[in-house]
Amino acid sequence: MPEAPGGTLYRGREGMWSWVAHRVTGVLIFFFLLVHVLDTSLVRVSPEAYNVVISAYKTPIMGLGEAGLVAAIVFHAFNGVRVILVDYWSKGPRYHRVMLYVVLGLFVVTMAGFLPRHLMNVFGGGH
Amino acid sequence: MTAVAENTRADAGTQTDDAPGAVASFEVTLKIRRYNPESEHGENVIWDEFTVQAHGTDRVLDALHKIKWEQDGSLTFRRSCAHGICGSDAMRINGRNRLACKTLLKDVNPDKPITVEPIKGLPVVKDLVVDMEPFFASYREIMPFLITSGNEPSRERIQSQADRDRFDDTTKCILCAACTSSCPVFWTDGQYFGPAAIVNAHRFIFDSRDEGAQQRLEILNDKEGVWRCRTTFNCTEACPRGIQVTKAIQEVKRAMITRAF
Amino acid sequence: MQTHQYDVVIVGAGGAGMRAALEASKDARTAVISKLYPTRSHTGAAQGGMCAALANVEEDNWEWHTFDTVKGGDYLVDQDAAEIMAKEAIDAVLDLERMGLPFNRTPEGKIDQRRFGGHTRNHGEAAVRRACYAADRTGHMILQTLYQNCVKQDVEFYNEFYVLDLLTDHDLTTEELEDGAEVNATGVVAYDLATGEIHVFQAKAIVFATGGAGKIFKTTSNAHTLTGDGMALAYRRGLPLEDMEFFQFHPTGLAGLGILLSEAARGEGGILRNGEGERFMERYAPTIKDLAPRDIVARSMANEVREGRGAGPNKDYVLLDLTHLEPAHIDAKLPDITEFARTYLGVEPYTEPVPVYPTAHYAMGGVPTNVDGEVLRDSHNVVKGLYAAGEVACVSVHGSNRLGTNSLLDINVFGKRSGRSAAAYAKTVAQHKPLPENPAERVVQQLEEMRGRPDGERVADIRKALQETMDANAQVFRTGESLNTALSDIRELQKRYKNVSVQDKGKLFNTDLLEAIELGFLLDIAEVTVLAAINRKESRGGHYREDYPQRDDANYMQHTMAYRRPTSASDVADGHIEGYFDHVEEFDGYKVVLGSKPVTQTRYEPMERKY
Amino acid sequence: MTTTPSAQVIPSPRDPYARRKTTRGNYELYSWVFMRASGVLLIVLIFGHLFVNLMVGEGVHRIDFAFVGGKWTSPFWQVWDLLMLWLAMFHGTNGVRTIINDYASRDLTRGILKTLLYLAFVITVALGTLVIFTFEPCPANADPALLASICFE
Ligand SMILES: Cc1cc2nc3c(=O)[nH]c(=O)nc-3n(C[C@H](O)[C@H](O)[C@H](O)COP(=O)(O)OP(=O)(O)OC[C@H]3O[C@@H](n4cnc5c(N)ncnc54)[C@H](O)[C@@H]3O)c2cc1C
Ligand code: HEM
Ligand code: SF4
Ligand code: F3S
Ligand code: FES
Repeated sequence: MPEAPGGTLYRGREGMWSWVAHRVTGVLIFFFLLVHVLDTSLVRVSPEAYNVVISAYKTPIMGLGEAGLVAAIVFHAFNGVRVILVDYWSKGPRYHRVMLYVVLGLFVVTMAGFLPRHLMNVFGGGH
Repeated sequence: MTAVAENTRADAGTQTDDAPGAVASFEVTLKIRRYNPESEHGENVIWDEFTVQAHGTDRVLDALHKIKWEQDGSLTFRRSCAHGICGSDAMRINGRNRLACKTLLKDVNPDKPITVEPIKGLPVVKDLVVDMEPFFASYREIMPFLITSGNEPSRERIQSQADRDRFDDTTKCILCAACTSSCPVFWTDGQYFGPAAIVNAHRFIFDSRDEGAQQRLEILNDKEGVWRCRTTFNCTEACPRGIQVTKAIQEVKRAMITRAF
Repeated sequence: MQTHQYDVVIVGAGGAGMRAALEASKDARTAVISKLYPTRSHTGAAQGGMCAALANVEEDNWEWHTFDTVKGGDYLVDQDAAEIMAKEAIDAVLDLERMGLPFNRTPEGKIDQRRFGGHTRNHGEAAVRRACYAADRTGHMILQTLYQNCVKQDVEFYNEFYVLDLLTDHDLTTEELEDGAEVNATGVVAYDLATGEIHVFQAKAIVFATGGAGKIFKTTSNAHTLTGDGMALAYRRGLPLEDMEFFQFHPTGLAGLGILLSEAARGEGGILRNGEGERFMERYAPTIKDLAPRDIVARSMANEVREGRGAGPNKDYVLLDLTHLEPAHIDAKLPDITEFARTYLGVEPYTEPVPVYPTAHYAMGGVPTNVDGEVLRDSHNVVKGLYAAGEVACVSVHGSNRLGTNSLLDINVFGKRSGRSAAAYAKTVAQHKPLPENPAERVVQQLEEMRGRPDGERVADIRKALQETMDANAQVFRTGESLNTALSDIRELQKRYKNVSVQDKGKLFNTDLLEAIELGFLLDIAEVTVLAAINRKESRGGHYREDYPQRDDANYMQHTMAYRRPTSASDVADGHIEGYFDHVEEFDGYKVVLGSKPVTQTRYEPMERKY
Repeated sequence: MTTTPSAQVIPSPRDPYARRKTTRGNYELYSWVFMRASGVLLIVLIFGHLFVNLMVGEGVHRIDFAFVGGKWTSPFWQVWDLLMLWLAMFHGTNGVRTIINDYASRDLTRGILKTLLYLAFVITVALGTLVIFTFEPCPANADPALLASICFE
């Protein structure tokens, strides 16, 4: 089938953008998971090898990356619950927008609980 | 195909001057994505701008008419009823699918140029006109008609008010394709049945008089069926009839799950 | 050019066309040609309901329905046809229900019914609940249901094909035909909008169902595409048009816009008020007040405005008051029309009255047919193989004024009948009648001329001038003088039309070109409407002459039949046209001859029409 | 009067249209249900995992061989991580499969991408499972400083 000529970006609303975000975070997490399983597998090779790799996680840059990953997971997870409610709860579709704001609220709260502590761990003391 | 962005003639469109609640006339610019299949210069997709004089209750359709009738007769779009009931003129106005005849200019910020494009995901035929065949093909596939068995009753079939209400929302569909062509999943490869087909399946699946629900669920239990919906709600936002499209899709999904387990 | 052969070809995919198609395609090879996708047809805009004496909610019978129809049409109704319609109404509604139409229901689960203008019990005693409905989208549901069943039955459609000519084996404009001489319709010529190609359809039977012609007026409830194509095509080929002076103005169009607010609004309890807040219909129709037939209500409204009792800053409209109704009731019964008021006028009908003014709505006249849908070529001879149904046709069940809900009924009853007769007739014909030598010649020439003209008049200018003069001079109130003004304006415009040119010279999807063609239809229809109105020097139903305010049964209890003939066809007027009204208008190489046709009366004697 | 040219080839209007193929069956249904069911479980598993790994104690800095080793000596965490691995991989792979189906419209591209995806899935799941089960918390010749305390009990 021929493609229609492209035009401006479709101005979807909350529903569309939350889906875009869900998709992007899902893929991010997936690729991280692949890498994560590989690196964890190094425990099988030798403690040294594992510790070398894992220490990379402890650099500030990776620390920030890790924060991003957690953010992705937290959003994906909470929004996943929203999607499930849209699917199974008969009033879900009506409240999908409200639920997205709840998701974003919870996301902020969770990240607020996690980030300071994590960043302290990354940049602050330790090893 | 460069348009004249001049002021229109003085007598233009006295039509709604006397409409109650009319506000003063204003100038509005439309930026229209055009496609001319017969263009000689190979430049067959362009953006064109037109400025017209509009009045308080004028709709985007009125502006398009004014352009067609006073400036550029080759501007092509579909329309018929002009009040949101025939489903001819779904198009993308300022980035969102709407009916041109139901969108008041004053509601889409006429201070800035209003962009008008054809709906996405269906082949463009000319300017704002797209080929609707794929859309209607999906509609026809879901068996959009009452299926019954046994002898026809001599009088009407009895249906309680509650049973009638069960599917009322999805009977309102005017097959304008605003929903299907707003769906990000439909844009990808055009194979998805699309919300409009599901809405019309819903209308029969939940009609207490109908006996074809199983068949329709079977048809939509397809790789390209309901499961491709990712609840992005663009369809619901776009529906000019206010149908709770996503909700209808979810109800069909749930009916399928109940049936499978 | 492509040629197709079918047993039955149906032109138009509105309610009438698809109802006919469902019938015809059962036992004949059928094609439906429509300039719009079927679901875009204007039947979908109908709101209020479809009448049938089902007696589901209160006592009723088809005979009362017949009477109301006859009286509503100011006795110009052919009573045999009205009887058939009222009788078959019941099956028409039940057919639709069984096809799946989701009617509103009574608490017992039967089809619900509501009141509508002019429908009464026991010959006018009180309003009766006769209109079957699906909220205020009855037409939408009918159109969808019929289309759905066409999908089920695998009916063949040619969508976005404009029929631009009708082919017959005799030239009715010039040939002098004996009474009883056989004339056959042989096919139609269509233009495929998407490709610009010409298609000739050869058929044993043809059904015209192209709908109305509201676009001759400026303020109208009709779609942009309702340009009287079918009427104009038949008329140009020498067939008469019947009762064209009768055009219905619906009382409640959104002021300034013409978008319709169904009579159901009043059926559900809405009240009309003038600028002073008075319920003025109490003065004009004391028994049924706001539910009087449309012509009466429309005139009363126009009269209030004329006498300075209008509402609004310019006192140029009246108000439809729904504020005393429960919002929940409004939402359940009138969701769409209240939405129109909100969207287009920004008025909230729960709390504010809605500005309304009469809007051009329905053509009572059209292509004359008998009760089987066969098209007449004069007052009694039919054209074989040619049928018409719906708003394009004049059976005549609506006489001089159609009752609300009777049109949806008309399209179903007579759509079905003509579809059935067309198929039955096609089966009796062994061979297709030969087409003329060069069937598409006229159409091709017309299109090429129009497309080829480098510069000239603009379509929109002429159309606008036409609509404005029609609104100003041939609307609710007419006089000989205003009508003559309209006529000379139209003539002027017809001259300008000869020099009309289009900007789009392309082949593909050239709507510019088709709008120009449609304008030609509008001009012809407007002309014949005005001529017939000039000729009818009385007031009846939708046709109100201020210079002749009385009904004049002695002279005008007959249908007008208008024929267009070349000026050279000299003697047609005298000998061959029955009931010649002595009114020949010559213009630009043709003349319009006004003849007549007697009204069929069965049981109801004309009486004064009071409500 | 901006004109933005772009070439566009569009075939004749009203192409006779047909769905490429019908692919009915419950497969997509099950996968849809699975996405939701696994999603719910994953919340518990992943949040538990993250919490223990990143939040308790010194967070990420505490993670090393000894930490991991210490955890996997307990069957509870073995099962936990195994379940998490499998569910996340199934969930994620299935999700990416949907995305490939959406955007890769040519059959060949689709095929290649999906083969890669499934390959990645098999390798990752196999490897991860292997590691969890055959893990030796106290490798014999390792530097004792790196090992978990349990190795010395
Ligand atoms: C706003 C509104 C509300 C109404 N409400 C009611 C009501 O409540 N009750 C009631 O009884 N009546 C009502 N009516 C009247 C009634 O709806 C119409 O009279 C009726 O639907 C006409 O049906 P039709 O099939 O004759 O024509 P349409 O539905 O108008 O169909 C015409 C068809 O002909 C086709 N066509 C036209 N020209 C050509 C051509 N040249 N070539 C090929 N195809 C062509 C079109 O594509 C279309 O498919 C209402 C009308 C309006 C406008
Ligand atoms: C933490 C708990 C999680 C929950 C509650 C969750 C929930 C969901 C849900 C409900 C969907 C379906 C979305 C839809 O059909 O529209 C989904 C899709 C997806 N998930 Fe998760 N998920 C979680 C974790 C993960 C993880 C760990 C990964 C990566 C391995 C992942 C990757 C994906 C992907 C790639 C998709 C597809 C997205 C799409 O099709 O748009 N998810 N998730
Ligand atoms: S569901 Fe709504 S948007 Fe979709 S086709 Fe029907 S009316 Fe249009
Ligand atoms: S826009 Fe598409 S993804 Fe689903 S909710 Fe609507 S069908
Ligand atoms: S013109 Fe009919 S819906 Fe807009």
